Amino acid sequence: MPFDIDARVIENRRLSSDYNVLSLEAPDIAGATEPGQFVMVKPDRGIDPLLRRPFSVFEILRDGGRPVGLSILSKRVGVTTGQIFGAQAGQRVQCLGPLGRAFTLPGPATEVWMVAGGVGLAPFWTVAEALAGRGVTLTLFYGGRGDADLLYLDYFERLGVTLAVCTEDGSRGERGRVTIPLERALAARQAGTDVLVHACGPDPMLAAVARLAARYGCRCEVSVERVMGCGLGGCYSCVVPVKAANGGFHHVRSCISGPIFDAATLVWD
Amino acid sequence: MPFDIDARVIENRRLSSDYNVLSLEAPDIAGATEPGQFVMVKPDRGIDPLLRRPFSVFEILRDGGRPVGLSILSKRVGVTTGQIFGAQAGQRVQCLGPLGRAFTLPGPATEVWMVAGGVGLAPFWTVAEALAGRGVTLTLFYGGRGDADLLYLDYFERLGVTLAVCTEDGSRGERGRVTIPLERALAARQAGTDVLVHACGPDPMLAAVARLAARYGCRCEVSVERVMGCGLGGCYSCVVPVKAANGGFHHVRSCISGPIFDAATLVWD
Amino acid sequence: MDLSVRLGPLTLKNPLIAASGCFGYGLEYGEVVDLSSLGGVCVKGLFLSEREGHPPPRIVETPGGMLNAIGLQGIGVHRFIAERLPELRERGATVLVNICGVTLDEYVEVARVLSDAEGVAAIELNISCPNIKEGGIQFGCSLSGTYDVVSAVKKVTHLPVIPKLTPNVTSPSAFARAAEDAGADAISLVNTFLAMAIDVETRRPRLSNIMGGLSGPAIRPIAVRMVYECRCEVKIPIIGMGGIMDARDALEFIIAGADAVQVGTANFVDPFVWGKILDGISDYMTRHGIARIADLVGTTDTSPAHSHA
Amino acid sequence: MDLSVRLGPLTLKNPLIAASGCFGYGLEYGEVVDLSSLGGVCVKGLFLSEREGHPPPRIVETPGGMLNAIGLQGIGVHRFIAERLPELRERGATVLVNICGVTLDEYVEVARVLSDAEGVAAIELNISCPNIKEGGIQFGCSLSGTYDVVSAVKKVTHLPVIPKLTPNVTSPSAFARAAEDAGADAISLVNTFLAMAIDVETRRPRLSNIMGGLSGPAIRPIAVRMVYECRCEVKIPIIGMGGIMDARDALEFIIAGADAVQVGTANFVDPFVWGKILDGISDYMTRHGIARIADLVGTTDTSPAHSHA
Ligand SMILES: Cc1cc2nc3c(=O)[nH]c(=O)nc-3n(C[C@H](O)[C@H](O)[C@H](O)COP(=O)(O)OP(=O)(O)OC[C@H]3O[C@@H](n4cnc5c(N)ncnc54)[C@H](O)[C@@H]3O)c2cc1C
Ligand SMILES: Cc1cc2nc3c(=O)[nH]c(=O)nc-3n(C[C@H](O)[C@H](O)[C@H](O)COP(=O)(O)OP(=O)(O)OC[C@H]3O[C@@H](n4cnc5c(N)ncnc54)[C@H](O)[C@@H]3O)c2cc1C
Ligand SMILES: Cc1cc2nc3c(=O)[nH]c(=O)nc-3n(C[C@H](O)[C@H](O)[C@H](O)COP(=O)(O)O)c2cc1C
Ligand SMILES: Cc1cc2nc3c(=O)[nH]c(=O)nc-3n(C[C@H](O)[C@H](O)[C@H](O)COP(=O)(O)O)c2cc1C
Ligand code: FES
Ligand code: FES
Repeated sequence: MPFDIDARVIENRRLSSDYNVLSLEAPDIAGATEPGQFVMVKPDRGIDPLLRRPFSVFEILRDGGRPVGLSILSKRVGVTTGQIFGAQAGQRVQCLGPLGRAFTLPGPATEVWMVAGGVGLAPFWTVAEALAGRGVTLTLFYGGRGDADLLYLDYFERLGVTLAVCTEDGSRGERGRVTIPLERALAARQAGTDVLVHACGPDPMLAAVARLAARYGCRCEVSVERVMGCGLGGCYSCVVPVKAANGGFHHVRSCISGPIFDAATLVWD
Repeated sequence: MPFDIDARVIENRRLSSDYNVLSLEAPDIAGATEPGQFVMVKPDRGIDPLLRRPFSVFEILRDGGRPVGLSILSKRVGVTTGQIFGAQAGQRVQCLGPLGRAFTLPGPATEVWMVAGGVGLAPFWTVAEALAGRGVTLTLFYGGRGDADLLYLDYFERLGVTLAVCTEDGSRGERGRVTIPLERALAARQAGTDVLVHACGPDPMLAAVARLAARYGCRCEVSVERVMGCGLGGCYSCVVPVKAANGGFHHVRSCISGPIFDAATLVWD
Repeated sequence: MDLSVRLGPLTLKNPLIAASGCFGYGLEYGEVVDLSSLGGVCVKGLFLSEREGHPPPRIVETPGGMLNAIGLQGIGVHRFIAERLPELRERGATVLVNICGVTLDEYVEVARVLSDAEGVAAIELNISCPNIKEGGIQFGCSLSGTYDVVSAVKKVTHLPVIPKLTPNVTSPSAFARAAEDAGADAISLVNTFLAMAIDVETRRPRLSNIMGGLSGPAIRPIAVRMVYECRCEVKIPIIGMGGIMDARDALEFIIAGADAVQVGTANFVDPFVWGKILDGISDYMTRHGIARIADLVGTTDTSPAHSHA
Repeated sequence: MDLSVRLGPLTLKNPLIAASGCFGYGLEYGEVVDLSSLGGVCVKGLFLSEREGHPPPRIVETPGGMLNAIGLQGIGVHRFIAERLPELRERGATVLVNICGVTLDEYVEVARVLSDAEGVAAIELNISCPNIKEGGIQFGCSLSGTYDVVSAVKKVTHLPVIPKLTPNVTSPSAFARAAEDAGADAISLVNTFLAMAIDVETRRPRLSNIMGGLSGPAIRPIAVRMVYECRCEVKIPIIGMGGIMDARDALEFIIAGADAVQVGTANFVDPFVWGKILDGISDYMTRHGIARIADLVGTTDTSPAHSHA
């Protein structure tokens, strides 16, 4: 059951000229969110822009353990993300959620390898928090254009997450795509180590991760990003093709059947 | 020649829950404005709302004599006036002006009687300032619903303006319409006293003032308020009927042929 | 206060209907809205069989509106009856089924199948989807096509038949008349406006289908005009829609001549909009001393205004 | 960089034209814009004689747009030639004159009068004003009417004749074809969309004329679609318009198929928009290595996109 909260902005942390983290007072949503779920956000009433925009829940904010709010990690690309970047503490932001399916969270017998591209880091803070608590061994493969795109590394380190970081320009960590260390690790994996790969990032990255996971026989879940009109299954804007029994495909709404999908069920072309 | 300034908000003085005075940094406009002229204002970029809105220039703000900005006195009635009410210092407001015709400013041989209804006070601060400097005898007939609608009385008193104040609910000054003290004064006027009446307020008030002025043989200028799309003569939205030679009327654009009109030229029905 | 409205043989408990294609099959919103509190739920357009629709991108936002080219993805009428209708019935929804066809025979067949199902309140004939060539728009853009499909469907069903008209014609009221002459129980209007947006950086259309349908507040003044014109032309009830975002907008359509209204795009912006609109309508009726919402239908006051200089 | 565009026999120094009815007679803007810097100035619609137009309220804002029902107030073609044209000429404006008529003969007569005047670059035939019954819309809503008025006017003038099409028809491209067949040198589209807004508190229409024409960004996606369709149908140049607010919007129309564009409502919002649009177009051409703006016309890329899961 999603809640729609006219949420007060608690804080707007600018991380760079493009990235910010917006903290919203929304206890009901925060209390119900599972890792990987998203919210539909509208910073400005009125029609400019008209529709809400989807954002992964980044952090669950707690006050003495009690969930009081959530944050979103936003990259400025257009109108709404511009408004999110410019938001002021005290302002109100419409926030609907939690929405969609969550990542599967295994027990300690399974290692979880998180693969994030750029702002695709967003869902992994809650994943890491939940699994670190259960004693699951965690690795974060994290790629970005350059140093400035790699955020919150210390947070993950503090949770005991092993980091494999790379940048396309070589300004931090290994130079190149995040799939390079991922493949190396998959190849080096000891027989009998059960690994679940969780990936979030641009489509080409997800396709490559899905391929690698399939090749090395790992389960893999991806968080896909489609233009979403409603987030609740009403508009059919957000579909992805899933494999059909007959060898073809079905269009499935990623807002309610996803955004997290078992990578093996999707059609990657 | 009008200027379009992306004007910084210097200050937002809330006068009540509906009235505020917004000070804008706009030296070019301030330096060129004559009493009675207006500006076209847009507090929010984007399309919500789409069009600018007209406001009389209220004060000219000076720094050691040099014009640095202007203020507008706004009554909250809809979207734009709501944004003006909520504006924050530092914010930008698009401001185009000065626009339209000014009030005639006579020499000391003529008394000027200003008649204001509600927010129709706005153009009279600059009129009073200019004429007090010239030694013109000034009276302000000022009516409102109640006490809370009567603003800035002390400003006018300080300039030596005689005040005749009334409210519909009797909460301040005389009870009733502003035309009551006006008519009394017109009737009591000494022969040979040249009076120019300047009026700004709702249409029924302007019509009544125009009738009185005609009856008592005074020149009268009114500031009319029409919905304005552009303020520059481009759209023909803002017309008023002026008397035509043949006994009929012509539609005349109040943004460029007004907003100040000689009351005798208009068709009042 | 009486919010009920009559659409020919059908009575709705209030004038507020969820618009087709904007509310899934209704059940998606079961957790957010009490479906039985709505005047009606008009479900997503159904053909005889399943369709996958167009590839994404399927929507794009435009000033004050949005384009969509979903391509009528749907589960087909048989699966709808088997998999969705029972729960809709259980939840007390008044179900209007929006139906599509490539041919006149398909419309007739879908209508026949629905007539045998339990829990369908009315059939909305979608002859106005601008996004697919074979989705019935060929009927909706021809007066005789409109007449033919309405009368053919009327022949095979006892259910109220409500053709949904396109705004992409010179005179929607002529189509309203054709529908009325053919025996339609009511008409719905408007469907979306055929439109297009191009990304100037890539020079590619922003929708995979090149063109799509414009909905949302941007179109409201055109839709209100069309409802007003149709109200002058026909006697049958009108379901008005196009850009209704709040109670005031819904009332504007009712005053223009709509007996009931549908809300589409606004539900995407705010899935809790339904209660807000109903409350707003009640407030308005109280303020204006209107006992029955039906008394407000088509009450636009066009007497000349008094004017001042 | 070559910004010039050809509209049949007429060459404009750039594709940016002030839209009729949104720029007065041009001179109103003489202090704000260098009129000679514009591709053209299309002046307010002119009949043979003066008209007072409709009573106020004449405009009302709607979501992302505005309605107007000015009612073609104007000074008539004779006063225009005597009182405005000389100064427009002096200021170096390329003047397009938008003309109206109650009858076919009036169009012909206005065109004839203008043809004898010095300093008129082209005639835009307004057969699409939605706000007055006798303003030529009867020609613009009939294929034969469009054909007849264009050919009649062509016969009496050496000036380029550019009929301005209405969007309030099922298929504007059919009207584009009729215009081309009749010998039109170019077409303009779109005029405004017939629309209506009602104040629910008073139940009165918000315009004195009850209905008015919708312009502004709200209509842009529909207008772009119509330009695109007409580009597929006719060879003559197209002047596209409808909701252009900035350079990107102007480029969208050009890519859709417009040889030149007009800007109306945006001039109300920002009378300094002209320089901004021209600068933005130049920037775009530099960034994309486009030497001649004419090379961009009608270059929408509809090849299938690559898609991922
Ligand atoms: C489930 C989900 C979770 C997401 N989580 C995050 C997150 O945690 N942080 C983050 O920064 N972004 C996230 N995104 C992407 C985010 O929704 C878009 O960046 C945002 O919608 C852009 O809005 P805008 O108004 O700023 O851009 P617009 O002005 O609308 O468009 C700018 C560009 O962004 C693209 N775009 C527009 N809307 C969407 C959309 N709904 N989805 C994808 N692309 C779009 C447009 O095609 C255009 O190229 C997520 C998307 C999804 C579907
Ligand atoms: C020359 C001139 C000078 C003015 N000076 C002042 C001033 O100094 N202070 C002040 O508070 N107001 C002034 N006004 C009125 C002011 O322009 C309107 O109050 C304002 O446009 C309302 O905008 P909105 O977006 O808040 O209201 P909207 O949401 O647009 O509408 C709310 C109500 O206001 C009416 N309205 C809308 N636009 C206008 C308009 N352009 N003119 C008149 N009524 C309108 C509408 O019909 C509606 O009833 C002036 C008007 C003119 C023409
Ligand atoms: C995403 C989307 C899908 C739609 N699908 C359908 C449909 O299947 N059948 C139909 O008749 N109308 C469909 N419509 C049109 C709406 O029912 C409605 O007529 C239109 O959107 C105008 O109303 P609105 O402005 O309130 O959205 C769809 C509209 C949208 C936005
Ligand atoms: C206030 C106003 C007056 C108009 N008058 C005319 C006119 O006289 N003749 C004409 O052909 N079009 C007229 N139009 C239509 C515009 O020229 C243009 O076609 C339309 O507004 C769409 O462009 P826009 O969205 O850029 O405004 C008028 C439009 C407005 C808003
Ligand atoms: S976003 Fe509307 S159905 Fe998925
Ligand atoms: S406001 Fe546009 S002409 Fe006066």
